[in-house]
Amino acid sequence: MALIIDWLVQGFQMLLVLALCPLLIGFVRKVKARLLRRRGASVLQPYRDLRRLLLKEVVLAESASWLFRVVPYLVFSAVWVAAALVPTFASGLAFNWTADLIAIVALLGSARFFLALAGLDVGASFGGIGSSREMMIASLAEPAMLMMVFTLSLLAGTTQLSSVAQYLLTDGVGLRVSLLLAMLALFIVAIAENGRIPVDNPATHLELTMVHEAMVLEYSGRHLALIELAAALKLTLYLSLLACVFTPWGMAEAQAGWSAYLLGLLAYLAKLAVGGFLLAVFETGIAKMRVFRVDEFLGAALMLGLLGILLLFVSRSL
Amino acid sequence: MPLYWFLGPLAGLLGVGCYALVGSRRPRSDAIVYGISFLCSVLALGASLTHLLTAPAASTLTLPLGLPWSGVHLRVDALSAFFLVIVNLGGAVTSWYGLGHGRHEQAPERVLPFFPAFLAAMNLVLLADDAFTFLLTWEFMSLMSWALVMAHHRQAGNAHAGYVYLLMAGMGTMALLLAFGVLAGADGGYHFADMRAGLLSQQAAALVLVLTLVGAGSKAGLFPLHVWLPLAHPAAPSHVSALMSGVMTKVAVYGFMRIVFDLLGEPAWWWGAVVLALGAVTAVLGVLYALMQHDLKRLLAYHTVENIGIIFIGLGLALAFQANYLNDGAALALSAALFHVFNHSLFKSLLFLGSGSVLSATGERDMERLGGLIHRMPWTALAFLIGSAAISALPPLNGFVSEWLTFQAILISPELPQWLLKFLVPAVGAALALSAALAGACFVKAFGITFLGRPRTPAAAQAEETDTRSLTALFVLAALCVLAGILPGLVIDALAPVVASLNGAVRLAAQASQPWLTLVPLAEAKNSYNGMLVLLFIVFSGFLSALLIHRLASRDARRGSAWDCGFPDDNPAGQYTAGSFAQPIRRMFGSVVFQARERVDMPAPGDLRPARMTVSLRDPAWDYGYLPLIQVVNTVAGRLNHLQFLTVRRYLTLVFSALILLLLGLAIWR
Amino acid sequence: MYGLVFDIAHMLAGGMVVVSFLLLYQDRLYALLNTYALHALLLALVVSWQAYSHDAPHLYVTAGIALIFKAIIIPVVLHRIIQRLGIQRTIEQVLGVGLNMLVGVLLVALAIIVMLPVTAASEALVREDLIFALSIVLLGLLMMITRRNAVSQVVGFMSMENGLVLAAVGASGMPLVVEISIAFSVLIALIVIGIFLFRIRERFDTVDVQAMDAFRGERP
Amino acid sequence: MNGSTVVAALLLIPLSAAVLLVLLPGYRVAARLNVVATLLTLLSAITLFHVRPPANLYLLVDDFNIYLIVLNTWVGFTTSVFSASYIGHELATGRLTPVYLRFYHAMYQGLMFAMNLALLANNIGLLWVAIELATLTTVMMVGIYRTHEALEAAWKYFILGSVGIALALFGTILVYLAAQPVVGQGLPAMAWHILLPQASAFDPALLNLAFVFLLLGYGTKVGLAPLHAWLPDAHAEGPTPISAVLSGLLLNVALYAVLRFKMLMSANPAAVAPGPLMVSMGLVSLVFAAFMLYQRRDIKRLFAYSSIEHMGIITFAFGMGGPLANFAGLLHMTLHSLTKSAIFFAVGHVAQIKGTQKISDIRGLTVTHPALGWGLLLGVVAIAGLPPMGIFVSEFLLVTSTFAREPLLALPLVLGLLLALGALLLRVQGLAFGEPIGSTAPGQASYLPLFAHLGLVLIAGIWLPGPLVSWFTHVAALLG
Repeated sequence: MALIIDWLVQGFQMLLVLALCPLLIGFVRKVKARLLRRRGASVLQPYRDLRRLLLKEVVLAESASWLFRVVPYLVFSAVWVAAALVPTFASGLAFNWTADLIAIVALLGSARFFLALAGLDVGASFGGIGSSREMMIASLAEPAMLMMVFTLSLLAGTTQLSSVAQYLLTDGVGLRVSLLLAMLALFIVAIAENGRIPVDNPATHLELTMVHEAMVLEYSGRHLALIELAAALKLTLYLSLLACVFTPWGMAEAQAGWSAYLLGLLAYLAKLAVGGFLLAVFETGIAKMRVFRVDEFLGAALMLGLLGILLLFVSRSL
Repeated sequence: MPLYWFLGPLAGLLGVGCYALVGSRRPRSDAIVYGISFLCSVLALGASLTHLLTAPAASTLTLPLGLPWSGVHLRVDALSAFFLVIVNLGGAVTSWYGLGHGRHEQAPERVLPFFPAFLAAMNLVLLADDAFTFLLTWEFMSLMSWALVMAHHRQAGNAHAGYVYLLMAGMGTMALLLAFGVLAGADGGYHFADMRAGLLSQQAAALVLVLTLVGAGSKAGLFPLHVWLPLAHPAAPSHVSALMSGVMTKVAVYGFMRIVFDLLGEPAWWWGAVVLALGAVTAVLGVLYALMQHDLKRLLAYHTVENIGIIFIGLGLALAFQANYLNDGAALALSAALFHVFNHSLFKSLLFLGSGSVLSATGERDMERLGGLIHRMPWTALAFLIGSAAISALPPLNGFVSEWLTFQAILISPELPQWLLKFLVPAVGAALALSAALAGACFVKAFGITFLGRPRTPAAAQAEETDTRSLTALFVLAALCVLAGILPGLVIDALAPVVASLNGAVRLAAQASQPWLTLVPLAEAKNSYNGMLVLLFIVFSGFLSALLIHRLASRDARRGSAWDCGFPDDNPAGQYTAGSFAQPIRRMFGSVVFQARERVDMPAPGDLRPARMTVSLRDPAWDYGYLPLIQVVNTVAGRLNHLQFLTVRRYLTLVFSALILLLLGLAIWR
Repeated sequence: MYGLVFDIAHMLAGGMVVVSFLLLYQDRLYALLNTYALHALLLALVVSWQAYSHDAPHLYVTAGIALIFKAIIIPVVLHRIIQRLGIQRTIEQVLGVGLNMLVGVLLVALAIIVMLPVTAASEALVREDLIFALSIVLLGLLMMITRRNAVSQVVGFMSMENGLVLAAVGASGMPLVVEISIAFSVLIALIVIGIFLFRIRERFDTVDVQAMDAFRGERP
Repeated sequence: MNGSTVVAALLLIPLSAAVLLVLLPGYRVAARLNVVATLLTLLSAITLFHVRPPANLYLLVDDFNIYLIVLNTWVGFTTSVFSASYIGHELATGRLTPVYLRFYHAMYQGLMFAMNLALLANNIGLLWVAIELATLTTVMMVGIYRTHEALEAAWKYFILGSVGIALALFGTILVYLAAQPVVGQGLPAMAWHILLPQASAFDPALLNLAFVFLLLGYGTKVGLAPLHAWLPDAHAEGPTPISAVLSGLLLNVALYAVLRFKMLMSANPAAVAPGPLMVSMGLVSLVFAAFMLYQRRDIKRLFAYSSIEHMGIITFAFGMGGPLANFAGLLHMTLHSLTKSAIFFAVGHVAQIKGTQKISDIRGLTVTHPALGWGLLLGVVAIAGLPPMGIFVSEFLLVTSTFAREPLLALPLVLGLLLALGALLLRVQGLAFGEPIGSTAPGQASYLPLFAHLGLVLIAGIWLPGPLVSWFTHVAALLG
């Protein structure tokens, strides 16, 4: 029975993030529009967009190969699997043990790897720009993310996300500089990885600075829909991760019962909303930076992560 | 007894090498040579696998050859059996590949005699149980591979490559000679058993470590001793490159492990720090070098440097743990290193073989002149893609598992008491993470520019898919990459005897009994990974989404010209190139590490010259290490050379001075 | 009687050293050759005296070689070669005469310092002979390296060789001295012929060794 | 056949052949006679293994020299075979006239005689005379082409060699003086087999002085830096068979003389150890020659410098002493003479085919002349101390044992070895590989001597025959 509940919870979480992610995007857009004193589209607009894209036919470039057609599915499923491993409203997921934080980072890396390849596949210049810059950003963002992972796992003694969350929830770690630094690092990485301002601008095309949108420029129809969905999933994943690790309050423990689950769900939704709101505020308040400033931005994240680890040693040995 | 199982294949390899000395110009001689090499490798592979899996006691054999008073000692134990598996697996696959690929060889008489001899030499290094045999075969291995590097001696640069290679190999051998000198003592206890039994002072042991790092490290490609590697590996015929990069560097790792972990006794804690630091520097610089390359095979060769760095990070961790009697941690680190050894031999061989197919199909190694090969060579592309993903440490493939294990070993570093290590290990972790991320970029570039996009030259446009034998070899390796990635527990269990033999009988817990074949190196609460489930999930959700979308939404597709924001450009030169792909990273890292300078030559309006951008890179290892050294040698040689042009009178003066000096010495000495 | 034997041997051997200095001093070739003849004559006397005093008749052969071959034939032949080559006026010291002498004195001192302690067990005559012989050898070498002219170098070598014969004779009872001196004479004869040959073939404009070395087989 | 006949044969065959060859016109017959004579000498040398004559006051066959005699006659034989296929070309190109060829063959046998005598001599005076004779014969052969360069090389060799010989004589006299109070006057005081057992009673101070002179004197013949100056030119300008014999044999014979005296020194505990002297001279020669290799433009001079380098190594090994290092030294001595003569064989053919000795004018040999190119390459691989060739064995023993005993001495040793490796490789790669230039005419010469030598060196790298090993170990013990 417990097993079945665990499986159910796991399945529900997977579907939940899938269902919620366009909403999150819509929410962020709405908030941004409001902050700019526009009315903005409905928060449900992303769902409509997805539906429209899914029903359209695909136009493939003549030079596109089989890889180009496979990549959207690959990217989507890799991100989805990664997202499924991040606890949202309840910890102790059924398949938690299949992959830990490092594996989640690497799964996202897989998605990016293939997306970048797809960007090169058609042989048009914009795809190349996108891929090249995406990999440049990733080459700094990924280590920074891993540094954050190191801080957490050195603190909690595990790289298992549920256990980390559990540890932070129960053991009363208290406020730690290292954690703060790790959170900053993760935030910066999240901005970069999701192509948000100031690293990238998800709302524009045809800017010399664009990264993610350039990479997927040749996609259309259902392929584009999958990629957009994967992007939305990724944003949700990062926000969930931030929520799960740094604000684990309200998260249900394994087999905690329906009320706890419900409470956890509400808490999770609230956290996502707050996160989305803050993201929108941050994006509105800041200007897009030049591409070759990005390395400084991300390098800072890497250094913050490393500093977090070192400070951890100091505070531990005191 | 099982040693005899190796002697047969070895004799076969050497015999067929001798046959090729005289018969390599005959028709079908390549089939004979590669066929017999393949058979011998498979036999030896079987023998070594059996030894590794059944883990019997070490078996020894002494042949009345070599040094007269000791003879040639051979021995196979868990460590050598593991590396024998790698060597013979590589040997079997490359021989099979050679069966197909060998037809393209223009100078078979320069390849066929040395190829089996090279395989035999690598086997012999692993079997050697005394210093003499070890070094004899070690240097013989260098010599044979040098001969293979020189096979295409008329191509520009290959002579330089061969020269640098053999010289560095000679230097490495000298360092090992000195190391064995210390281990053997003045009375010449060259047998490894004597060395194991001998006790060395701290200083002597440290000396051995440093010398071994130089000796084995130069062969493996540790920074800054790697300079020969990116020159020599690409110069050889591709299947030999695969052997050199995928297998011979592992033999070097074996040499390091044999001496440092087996013969040298208990390590001091700072050994780990030295090895770790070297490994980290090597890993990061190796991948940065690789990113700057346009030559596909050279890129792969530089990437070997990176992977060697990763392996040495694992070994350094193991040393640090062992020095502090944390043998569980050491077991983890050792397993990670050995796993990576195995992985790298798989995917690097795969990639080099793939590049060989590209080379023989197009005649090009320069990525800027390739492109679009996925259309003409879909199978090669698929295998190369799997290799690229594996080497970029993407789950669920094998490269990720060994990196994951290394990370796990890094994460238990707080148990280390020394402060230097406490601080060093996370920094090494950052370096490892950085190099992993850069590796991803590097292989997006390698695969993307070579196989994707549109062909940049007619040669690339008219490439033909390679032959089936070569493809089989590629897919065997690709399949092994996938298998090792989804069933890592089995590999870890196979490695366990090796780890136990080097680590005071401490090994990782048996993995095969874990539910769902999950990899749980320490405890489930700490960390676990299941590549098989990850693969299943991805495949499942991928198929599910595809199915749903095709059923419920649209499944129409139409071909049209590329959108490219409305300005499609038919000229394939307008695509992103290898150089432009690497430009952001070059700007980020290259300007510091390689003093990268971009120079744009923009003609004035009205001038019809094409605009050009040139990039200049400086190699710090050459600039600060080797070039000054060469300068010194040349200067001294030039100065001394005046002595060739003296008059007889001045020569007599030399004799006279020597005489007076000695007489004075004698007078004073008394 | 012993005193007289010793004194005469001492005088003669010491005389050879003095003549060696004279050789060093000479800067004209003819004078050099004459001095060398004197050197060889003294050697012949030393050897004869040794043969007589030690009752070793075979040494007379050596003495004869020294007298006839070295003191007469060689100087005459070299004389003629010099004449042919027209280099009799050549003055070719590398060091100044004074400096040369000073170095020579130092070499003799070195010979004494080196030889005296090691021969403590031998009889006085042997000790002296050896010291003188070593001095002569060293002075001969010095001469070879301070002269630029091949003929004077050869003379230096020959004086050196005289010193060696002196040592061999002085080492009482040493067998094969005759054979050795014959072998040496052959060597010298060949050297002299060599100079002659080179000239006759007109391979070299001068026998100055420096000019010979114009050959730079290795220069690009 | 008893031992004395054999010894007599060893000396008389070359001597009478020399006389005969002076008289014999027609170079083909002469060349064959030359081969036959050296073969007979070789055969009689081999019979020495079975019948060993007792030592008399002039001649001696003992454990130390027997193998060197066999080696000497063997290389003498192979070189004569090589010479037979080599020298006709010189006649054809007019570098040699028939008269000089007669002279050449006679001198060849004269040299064989002198070297055999030097090795067999039981008398330090006789040894000296024999080495002087060897010097004279080689001087003449070096100058045989009578070019400007050859004559200068001969002259240089002559003067430096004579000075060396003179110094050696002084040392010989001193040794006699040291022995005379103990052994008594006369021949016994010059005989090895009498000197050696009583060496401990000799005056050590006198021995020390004697050794200085002997080392410098015979060291000049060995070619140790800074006494080496004659060697490169003599090798480069003479006929190649002579270069082979010079490098392969004469240097060994001179070194043999030094070693004999070293045995005396080692037998006397009060004497200054000869080791440091030999070690330092060896190292200086090694490192110096290694640097000199880099700027060489003449192929024969290149390998001549390599001979200096190897003589340095061998001298260093004997200077280190001890069973391992002495063993290494003896092995190295043997293998170096085999390898270096093989290299000169190859070089001789190359120079004939290409008509030049300039390294930059020879390229791509493995393409145009596979046997020759690979043979030369193999020879250089061997001489550079790379396995599986035999010199690796001696270098292995030497480097490891030295580093274990005297780490600081091993560093210059290793440095020198590496420098030499670098230089030799640089040159041989250019010679053997690349786009061929120059004549591609097939070589007509016999490659048998070349590959016979290389085969022996290869075998030695993998397996050393028992008798040889026991000889080496025995002599190594004698050398102290």
